[in-house]
Amino acid sequence: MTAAVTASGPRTGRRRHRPAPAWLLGLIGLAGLVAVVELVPRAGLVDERYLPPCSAMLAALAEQAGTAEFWTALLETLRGWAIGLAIALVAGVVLGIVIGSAPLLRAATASTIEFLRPIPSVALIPLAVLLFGTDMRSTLLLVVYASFWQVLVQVLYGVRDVDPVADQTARMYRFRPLTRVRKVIWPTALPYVMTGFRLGASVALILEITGELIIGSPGLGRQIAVAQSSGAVAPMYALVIVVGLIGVAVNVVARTAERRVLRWHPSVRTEVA
Amino acid sequence: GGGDSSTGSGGAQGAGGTAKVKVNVIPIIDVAPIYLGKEQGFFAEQGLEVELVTAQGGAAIVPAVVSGQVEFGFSNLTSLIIARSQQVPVKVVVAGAGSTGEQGKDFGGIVVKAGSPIKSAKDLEGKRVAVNTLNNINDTTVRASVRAAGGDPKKINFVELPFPDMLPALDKGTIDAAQVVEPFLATAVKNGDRVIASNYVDTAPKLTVAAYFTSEQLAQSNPDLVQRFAAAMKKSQQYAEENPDAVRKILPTYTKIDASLTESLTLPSFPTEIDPNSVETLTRLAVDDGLITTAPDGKELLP
Amino acid sequence: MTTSPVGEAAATSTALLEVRGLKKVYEGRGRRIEAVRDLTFDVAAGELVCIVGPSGAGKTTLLRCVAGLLDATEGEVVLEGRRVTEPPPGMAVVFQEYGRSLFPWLTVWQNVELPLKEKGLPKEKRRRLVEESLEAVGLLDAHRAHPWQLSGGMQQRVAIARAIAYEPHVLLMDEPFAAVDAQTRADLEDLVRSLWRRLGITVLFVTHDIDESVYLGQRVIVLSGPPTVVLEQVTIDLPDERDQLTTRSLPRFAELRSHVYELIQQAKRGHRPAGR
Amino acid sequence: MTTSPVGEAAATSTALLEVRGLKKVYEGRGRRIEAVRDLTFDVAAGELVCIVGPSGAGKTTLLRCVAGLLDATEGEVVLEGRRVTEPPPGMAVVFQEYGRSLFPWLTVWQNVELPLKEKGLPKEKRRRLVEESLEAVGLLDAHRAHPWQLSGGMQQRVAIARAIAYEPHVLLMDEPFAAVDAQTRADLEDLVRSLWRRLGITVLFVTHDIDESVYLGQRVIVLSGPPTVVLEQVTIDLPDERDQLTTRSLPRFAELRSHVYELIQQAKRGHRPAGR
Amino acid sequence: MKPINLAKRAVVALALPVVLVAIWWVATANSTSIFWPPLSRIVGVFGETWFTGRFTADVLPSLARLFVGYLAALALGVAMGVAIGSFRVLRGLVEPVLEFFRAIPPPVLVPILMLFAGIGNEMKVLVIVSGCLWPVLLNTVEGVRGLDEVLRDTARCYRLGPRARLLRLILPGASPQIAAGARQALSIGIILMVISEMFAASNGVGFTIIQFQRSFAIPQMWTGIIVLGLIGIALSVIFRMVERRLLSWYIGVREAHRTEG
Ligand SMILES: Nc1ncnc2c1ncn2[C@@H]1O[C@H](COP(=O)(O)OP(=O)(O)OP(=O)(O)O)[C@@H](O)[C@H]1O
Ligand SMILES: Nc1ncnc2c1ncn2[C@@H]1O[C@H](COP(=O)(O)OP(=O)(O)OP(=O)(O)O)[C@@H](O)[C@H]1O
Ligand SMILES: [Mg+2]
Ligand SMILES: [Mg+2]
Repeated sequence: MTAAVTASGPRTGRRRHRPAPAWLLGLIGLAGLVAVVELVPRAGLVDERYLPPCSAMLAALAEQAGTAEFWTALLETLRGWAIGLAIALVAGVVLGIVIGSAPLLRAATASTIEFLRPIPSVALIPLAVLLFGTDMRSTLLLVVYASFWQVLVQVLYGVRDVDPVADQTARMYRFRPLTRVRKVIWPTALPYVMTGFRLGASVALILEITGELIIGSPGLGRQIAVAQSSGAVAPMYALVIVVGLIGVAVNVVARTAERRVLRWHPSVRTEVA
Repeated sequence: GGGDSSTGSGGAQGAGGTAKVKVNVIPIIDVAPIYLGKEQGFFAEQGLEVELVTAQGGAAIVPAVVSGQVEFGFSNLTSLIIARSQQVPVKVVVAGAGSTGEQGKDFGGIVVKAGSPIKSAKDLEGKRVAVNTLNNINDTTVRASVRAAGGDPKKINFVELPFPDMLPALDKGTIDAAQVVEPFLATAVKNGDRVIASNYVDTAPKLTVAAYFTSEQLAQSNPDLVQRFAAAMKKSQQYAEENPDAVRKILPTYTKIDASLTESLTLPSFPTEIDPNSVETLTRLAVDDGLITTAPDGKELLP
Repeated sequence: MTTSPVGEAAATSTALLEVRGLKKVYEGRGRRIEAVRDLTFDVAAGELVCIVGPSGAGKTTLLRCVAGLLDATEGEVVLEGRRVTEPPPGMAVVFQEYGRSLFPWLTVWQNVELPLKEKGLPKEKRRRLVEESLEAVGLLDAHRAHPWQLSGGMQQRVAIARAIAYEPHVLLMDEPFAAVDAQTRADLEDLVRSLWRRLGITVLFVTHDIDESVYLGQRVIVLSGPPTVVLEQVTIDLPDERDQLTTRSLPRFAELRSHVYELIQQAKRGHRPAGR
Repeated sequence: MTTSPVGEAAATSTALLEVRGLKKVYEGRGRRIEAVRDLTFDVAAGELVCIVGPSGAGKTTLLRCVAGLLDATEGEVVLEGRRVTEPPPGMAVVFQEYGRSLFPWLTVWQNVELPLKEKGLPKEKRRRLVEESLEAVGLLDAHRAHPWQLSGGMQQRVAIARAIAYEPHVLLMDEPFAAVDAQTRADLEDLVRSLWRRLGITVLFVTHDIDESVYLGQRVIVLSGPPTVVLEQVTIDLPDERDQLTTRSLPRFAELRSHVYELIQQAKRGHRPAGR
Repeated sequence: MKPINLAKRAVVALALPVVLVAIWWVATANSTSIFWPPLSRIVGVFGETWFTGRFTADVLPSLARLFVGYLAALALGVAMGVAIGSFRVLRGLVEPVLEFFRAIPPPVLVPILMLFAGIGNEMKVLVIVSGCLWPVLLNTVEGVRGLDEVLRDTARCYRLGPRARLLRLILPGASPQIAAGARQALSIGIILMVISEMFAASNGVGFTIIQFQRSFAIPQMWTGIIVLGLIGIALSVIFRMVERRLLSWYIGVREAHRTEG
């Protein structure tokens, strides 16, 4: 019944050589992907015209990277994504904690949440455009709508995970509601929130791109749309690579943050120890 | 000073300065004239400062225009006919793009693989044919082609695929034929695919395919603006029609069409007037093919 | 005999805590356990009462009900004249599951300090209290560690430090010294007694160590096996001034000790007071 | 005196378990704790050795190293001539964190049965073993409950039942009776001794209860405070036939008991063997 | 006691939806915007839209694809998640690659999938899998990583074999978090069901909605959205029932110490 006394260390000393650092492994993995994407078209498994080899994509990427247009598009995308994600995160966490810690509220909102969650953002596009036209707010609406649910559900499950003894301790010492949230519920839910952040971040990115692509608000998505309708395959994939790399970067950030804020959690402490 | 193409500062036009208008377009060859017109200063002449916003299709463009978020939009005529028949208050302003009217030398057509047994539109019976949007201009015109070739259009299996994905699917054999437009048509030809019919040509001579439109509300509240836009647009269309090289040159500025392709592209025609005949044909086709139940009043739709 | 059972009706007006006909039935998924059948006793203000009973007798259940963390099936708990329905102010509990009651995301220091912050104590006073209590349990050195970096006994001492730093009026302790060595245990026993005498707090102390219950308490409540009732209340008539060596070697201590031991053995054999 | 410290070099060939120069340093984020400095001792096959030491001395750390769950910083653990790098077969451990070592998704019965299934025992034998061991700890009635429906002491007994049902050669127990009442504790002590005698297993038993260590063990290893070394190994020269009443009242028992107590007090005061 | 409880629960569950529907009804009652038709009109066309053959022709095929795709994603996500969560080197190797794919929007991903899987049902199922996978995978990885160390040590000590470790330790231990992922995946699955039907489809709820949208049959489009929402509610009810069964121990632990009543 006690908290961990020892970090179980299956990996601490037995393997005397240090395990390869995560970034190196990651690079090896990505190199593998590059190799596959290079070889599959070259080996003729798919037609080069429709899935060009990686080198061609990278060449197209290098070409685009020389244009100012690309960089403004990238910035637009990142800006819309960041704002949307931030709104969704804050709203998801706040509402998740409020709803999650009040069983009555939870029961009352359950069906509404389940009704709204599966409504695809694409179906909302006309409405978004109706409200905000083709500027970034339309896309923002879609981004927030889609990623909000991801965060919310994670937080709801995270709040449920609070250890009953810890919860009783908090009640015993008559913690104020806000303290309970900050010192008991929040840390417990944090691993779930981190996953929510990672899920929400990619969904937000996806919707940002999709929104730009369909609505035409400025950003990489619009560039992709242009490339698609121009039949420019390699430049299109070049842009997709950029989108994918944003995803990878977000994950690096999330993992770094996790090692800091979840030091105390078994998932981190057993690995760092 | 009508020659001043930069943003006309105070008093270039009598009507109280420059009006800003947003136009929602699709980044395809069809809208080259508006880019040209902007470049040539035709809009500035009319005291208009146009901002071109690209979008992927009607799902975003029609609501944007109807709600007044943008002043004008670009769309194919069938979509507008359908919208009108559902009481969506859209109003055509000026023609956008049209068929060249030359069989086999149009900007859109039905392609099959080189070795395909399909020789004519009639052979499409029972085959899978890709169009970019079901129940819209492309499948109705393909049906028209089939009818013209003496086939039964009901026997076609239409498959909806985005244009960029048609040629890979054709290659793979998941579809038998595809209705494509430029630049995919030129790509297909380059790949060795065969054009078996020009569906727009088969539908009507010099079919007007697409147009610029606005909302009824704007047309009523600011007819002058609409008028000026139409005037500038017509001049642009004319200019584009007369200067195909200028069209080819402007393409890379707003599309990513491969430079090696631009020369071999077949450009659409850029009519200045809407062919009422085309509208009537497309409306009839829409009704016949069950896209709409009641034909909209042509007067409401057309300027 | 040497014991003086306190009558059930002895609800004097000086009682701080009254437990009246407490019954708790756990129900859930095909299992119905009558953990506590009928408990009735009083605790006067400033009293130190120990509770002993066989494993699974319902001591923890009782403590949870007293703390207002668990609703009784029947009966009631009255503290200072008011019925307990939620944790009352000024009460601290050391849980049997000490490890789980520490917050792993906080350091030892923060764990002890947090309730004081909630009480609204000024910073300086908090610092002093935390330091003193950690010092008292011998963990000042480890104050920067996280609970999961500590041994079982150390964790338990952190939980104790947290409770005593809180300066409660009523202190509930559920086998608080189970995980510490004999010497530390003796020290902590003396710590609790000195705190109790100095601050005049009321203590309810659950333990399995019979010597400990006799050494610490003014009264020992012995519970029967489940379904649980009070088997006997043993008044500990040892001098108030106690210390490990002399008190434990008193003949009276041995008498009381063997009496309680006797009772526990009876309880384990299923003996119950007449009519229950 | 009555003790015979076993020399460090006494690595007889009959030793089942050899702990050689064991050192464990916990390192992590600005906190470096030398939990165990240098432990060297042997345990012969079929021996019952108790380990006592102040809270935080590193007993749990030692046990985890012996069990192959934790890698030592220096030194080694050799079991049956082979260096321990992962949990060896035929070993059972009762963890100090008994509550956390039970699978909450399994019932009591399933918890006890699972390791037997893994051992590949036939169904009938499993049933018998589970039943016997649950019976032995007095929990047969509760076999359908889940661990979190049990009291602390009951959970601990489930963990014990699981270990004894496993019929290990080597049994490691980390304060296994901390949460049970005095009578149950006595019963369980006798259970362990009878198992040990009947099956000839080797037992390493960590406890804080000095009486218990003397009553149970053939030898008591007393650890110093951290950084930990062996303070003394006390051979318990009581007759092998022990029972709660007579053995505990032997004068020799009292002697040994107070000697060990003395050592613990020394350890807590920071006393260390010369030169360490 | 029991019926009153039931009634109370029903009131709690229905209050908010009723209020929201009422607001919707009143707010759009006099709406002239064709994109915001009055709710009365939407309700009016609901029956004729969905109960004249569309239910079997569109809803059921969609649900079938969703079902297959969702279960496949669940199996794949849990399997990969357990592997990735258990082996740190594996995680280091594949995580960036997975993150890369995770960020690619379906409208871009689908064409690539079509290159390999054609345009039939397989493609649509694959699209659903490609979206549902991530929440399950990520949550499984984190659930496996966050397993209690004492439990893990217990399993090692008693030398549980790989099979028992998986079935008796890892999966149950991670199951609360896997459930969170599975819950997420459910609604994502519905969304991707719609998106997959934007490509090369000839039936399905999503296909129907998109057709309505394109042909400006706005009230009908709204009925489609309502259908999606109702599917969402229905599936979540089923999900909760399954979850309550499978996670009864977990819910028990959480409720064991809570004050009842
Ligand atoms: N959450 C629960 N659900 C069901 N039964 C429970 C629960 N908690 C406790 N019980 C049962 O209630 C009885 C009393 O438990 P309790 O924890 O109060 O005993 P205890 O006296 O504290 O025992 P110990 O000395 O072993 O800690 C036991 O039989 C136990 O199985
Ligand atoms: N995971 C860990 N990380 C860092 N330090 C640890 C860890 N586990 C134990 N320690 C430290 O190692 C020392 C010995 O701990 P250990 O748990 O072995 O003591 P113990 O003898 O079992 O004590 P107790 O009797 O209180 O259970 C303590 O100072 C503790 O703080
Ligand atoms: Mg208890
Ligand atoms: Mg320990």
